[in-house]
Amino acid sequence: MTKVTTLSEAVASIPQGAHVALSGFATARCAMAFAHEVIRQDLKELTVSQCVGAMDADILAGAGVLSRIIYGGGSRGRTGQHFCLNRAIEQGTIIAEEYSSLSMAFRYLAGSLGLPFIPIRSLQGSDILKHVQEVAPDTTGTITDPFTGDDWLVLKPLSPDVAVVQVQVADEEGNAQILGPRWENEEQVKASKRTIVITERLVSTEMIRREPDRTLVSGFRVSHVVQLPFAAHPSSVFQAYDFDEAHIDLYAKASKTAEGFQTYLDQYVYGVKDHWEYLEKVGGMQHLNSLIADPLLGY
Amino acid sequence: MTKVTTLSEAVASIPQGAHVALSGFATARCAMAFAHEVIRQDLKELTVSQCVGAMDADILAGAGVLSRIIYGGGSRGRTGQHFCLNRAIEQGTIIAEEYSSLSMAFRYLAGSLGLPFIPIRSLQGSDILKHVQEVAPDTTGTITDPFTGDDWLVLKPLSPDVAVVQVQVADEEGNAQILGPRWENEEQVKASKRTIVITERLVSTEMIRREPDRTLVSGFRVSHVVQLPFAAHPSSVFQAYDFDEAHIDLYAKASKTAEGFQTYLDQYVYGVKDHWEYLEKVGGMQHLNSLIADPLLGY
Amino acid sequence: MTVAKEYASFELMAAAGARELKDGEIVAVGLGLPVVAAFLAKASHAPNITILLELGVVDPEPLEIGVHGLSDPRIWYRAKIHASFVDMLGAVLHRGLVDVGFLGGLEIDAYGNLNTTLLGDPKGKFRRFTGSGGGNDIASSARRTVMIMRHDARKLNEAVSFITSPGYLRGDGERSALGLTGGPSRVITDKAVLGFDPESKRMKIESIHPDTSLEDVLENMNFKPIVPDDLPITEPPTEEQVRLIREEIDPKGNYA
Amino acid sequence: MTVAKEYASFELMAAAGARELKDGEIVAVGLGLPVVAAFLAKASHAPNITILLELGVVDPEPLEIGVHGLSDPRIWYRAKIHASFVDMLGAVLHRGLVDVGFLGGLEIDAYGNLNTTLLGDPKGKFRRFTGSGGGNDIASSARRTVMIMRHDARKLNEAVSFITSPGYLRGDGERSALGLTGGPSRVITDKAVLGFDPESKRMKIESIHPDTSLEDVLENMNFKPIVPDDLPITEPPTEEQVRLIREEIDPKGNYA
Repeated sequence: MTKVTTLSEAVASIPQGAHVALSGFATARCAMAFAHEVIRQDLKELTVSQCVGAMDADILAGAGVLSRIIYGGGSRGRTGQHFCLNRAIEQGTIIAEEYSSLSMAFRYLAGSLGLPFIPIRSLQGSDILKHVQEVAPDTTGTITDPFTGDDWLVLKPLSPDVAVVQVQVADEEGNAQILGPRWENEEQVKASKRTIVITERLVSTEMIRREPDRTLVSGFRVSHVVQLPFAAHPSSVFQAYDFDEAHIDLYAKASKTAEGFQTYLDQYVYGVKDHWEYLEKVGGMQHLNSLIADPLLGY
Repeated sequence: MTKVTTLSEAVASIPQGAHVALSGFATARCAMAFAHEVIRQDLKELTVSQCVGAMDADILAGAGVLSRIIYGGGSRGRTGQHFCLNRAIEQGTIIAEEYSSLSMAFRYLAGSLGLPFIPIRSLQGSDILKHVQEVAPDTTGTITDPFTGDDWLVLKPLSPDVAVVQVQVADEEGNAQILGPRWENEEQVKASKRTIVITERLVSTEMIRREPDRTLVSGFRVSHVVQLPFAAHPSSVFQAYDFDEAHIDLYAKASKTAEGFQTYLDQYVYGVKDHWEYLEKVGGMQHLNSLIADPLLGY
Repeated sequence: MTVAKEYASFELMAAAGARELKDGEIVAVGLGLPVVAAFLAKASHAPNITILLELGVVDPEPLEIGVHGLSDPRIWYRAKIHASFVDMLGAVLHRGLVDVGFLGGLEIDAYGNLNTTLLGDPKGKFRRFTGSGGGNDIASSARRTVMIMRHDARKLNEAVSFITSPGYLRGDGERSALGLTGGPSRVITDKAVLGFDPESKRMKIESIHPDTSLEDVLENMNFKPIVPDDLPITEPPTEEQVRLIREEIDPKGNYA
Repeated sequence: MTVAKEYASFELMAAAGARELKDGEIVAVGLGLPVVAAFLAKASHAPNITILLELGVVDPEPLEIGVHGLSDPRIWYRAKIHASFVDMLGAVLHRGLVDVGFLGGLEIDAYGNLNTTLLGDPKGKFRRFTGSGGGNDIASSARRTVMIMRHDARKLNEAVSFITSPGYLRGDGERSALGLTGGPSRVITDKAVLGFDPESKRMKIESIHPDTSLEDVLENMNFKPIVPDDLPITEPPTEEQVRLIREEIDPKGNYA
């Protein structure tokens, strides 16, 4: 039963106001082609969640798509802050429900296992907890451990409406592999009500059956499978391609101001019809070819 | 820093009365060579835990090594019950702290993540819960979900003293891969205070670095690495060898009575010096060669 | 579909079990005849069901079913996923995604409570059996449960000697009061297909198998199920279903 | 070991950080200079430390450190494990197995509380920074925490403007009362190595770097740390350490 479709169809399945979990981590496996299409389709009031803020969330924040981000903080590493996200939070146009990496991972884990709550040692004594108790008073609580009598902070499970996960390999049913470190992507997918898989390569189910221990995303969780090359550009996809350093620098500079960011959007998102035109715009095959990963290094 | 040692040294590291998590599931990846050496070294009063009862626990129960088993029930499949285990429980010589597969897996998971308790929907309304509340009153409790007001059963985490895990591939540091389904082995290892790895093949750390996403057991959790071929015989090891149907039948018949089982022990455990003599006794290289797995089928 | 001219009792049970599965459903399958029934459904009317084995196997395509239940690597062959208990029973079942739990049983009672742990022996003592495995988990969290077992008065009692896997407990909403949704939907024996009354949650006969009678069905039960006025005959397996079981699902006759 | 004749300030900081790690320890490493320090320790006196990166990487052997922090695949190269947050921050850190958490900071206070979230700007508003990532988790669950940061009066305050990662909170056992063990053990700046008084949990100077003075150290702090009578000079990096940083750990000079 094939779920292979276009990016445009997959994005069209997401209602205004939905909660979308995104697979990016800083500058790795960000759902960029997906984010661009969300912006072009003019989705609004989305909630986005991920453990560590990534370029996919930043561009959505900059384009005014988000009303809330649920995350654990994060940056682009040494190329700077997520300027759009930080600006939107400072200006109060989006609400930041901010935790830590493990709190987020545990919230997804609890969602993935059908746990009603999950205890955690993190956050206690911090202003993160105070802030969360203000902006999202229903996501934390205190429980007395029946075995020791100790008080524990507990977190509410997170169950996004859709997980959007950028992977290297998937079949038409949505069975998918993630190569390299997986951060919280497995828990995001399992916690979400359904999953959209964006894959670099589409393979036969026969290939999935050859290495069943690599299947992190089960087909039965997946509603749409979209195959597109370089769909995470300018972020990296391990074993597929490296990040595009020059383009990330360009994005970093542009996004430092709202005006600069608008120019970037006009050029690279609104100024192109689809992902294929975007790939042409950022340098086409000749440039993209230079990013292809060395199979030994993975980048 | 090599942790490679002999089976005899590895078993000698386990104190009387320890809680040992075993990696077997029914007739697959049972820690048989390990169990035989435990019997020969005359360990006593061990607690054994595993999700589903396996041949490794059965032979230890029959030999009088155990004082308690913490498990979720189980059998040898269509070749019958675990007669030694059932006999010992019926006669009251060992205490069965009996849950279900998921309760056990969740107890290990909680132990592996440092959670003080874990909620579960299972067991409620069952006599399993009543029985556990009698034999182990400190492992279950009730908590009111602070988010919904519902009452939930919670389980206490399980943190065995040692996990003994039969794997296909490991390096000298104990970094190990499990091929095929993994049942609760990953959570057992991560929940335990330390791990003894019994591996069919010893590989260089360089091989581990080639496929880091396959490393389920981290070297820093491991105290001893023992390389022995056919160490799970007569159970199966996926991608290494099939179960030995004739020998399992022989074991099944022998273990139906205490006397028959004693004869089996005298012949195959006490009657041999070590695992090498055992392999000779069960048919030697010619017989064992016939069990080697087909790489396509895995059995 | 041509009805099979001759078939074994277990083949009819497997066919009746298969019929309980709708295409596209996620099915957690326990060891024994449920395995045959689930593969039969997948090979015939329900190609898009997802078959889960609790130890961490999804949608295998075995060449033969094997003899050692779920631990036999034969039944892991060509799976789409090899994973773990936590993945199967946690992230699918406990997460609420399993449509049907498919279990074998040792003893069942009028409210669908299942015992796989202890049976009284003639000397008045108890004998131990397999216990739960994933059975209790599946019966607690699946949206509905289908059970397959022998039709034998010693095994069909008003109350089981040990509730391993909860059915409707003593009826009267006792199950849902504990926060357990779902519950038993069918019990398939070698004499009848039984269901549960929506109100009282007590077992009721849905159909009786060919070559048996209501008398035979009732005589071999230790409690009185609800007997509807209209009592159909269980549909026998088709020729194609019998061929699938014998040639493709269980070619070595391990379940015969 | 010959002391290096010339070295950069960050090289001394990396060497001082490396010195905090004992062989065999498990170290959770945050992005920035802690990465250089941890690899330096592993390449010199502590070959058996285990290096964890929160996103799911254990013991990589990178050819170069890369520019994008933990998300740069250069730093995943030749790892022994590629796994997940739940594995690293859950099954190792929260499980209680991390000996040392190694963090960079934006602002720290007298009790080792770390702020990486909000800094006041001259207009009296706040500017947002990275927030926690795994920092809060590491500071909450590691057996001890080592921090590396700039020695700058705006960043070394009596109390931070936002506690992202808890140190000893306001001292007086406030941390342990919350069930948090561990706590900050060292703060390494470009002017000094600081520790914490075992009783009051207040920051105290352990050593000051060559080519600086106690006056310089104190002038550039917005609170008064405990100053011991005996104040050693921080040991400079060795020639071999400087060579390792320049030639093997960060050959492209990304951290220079």
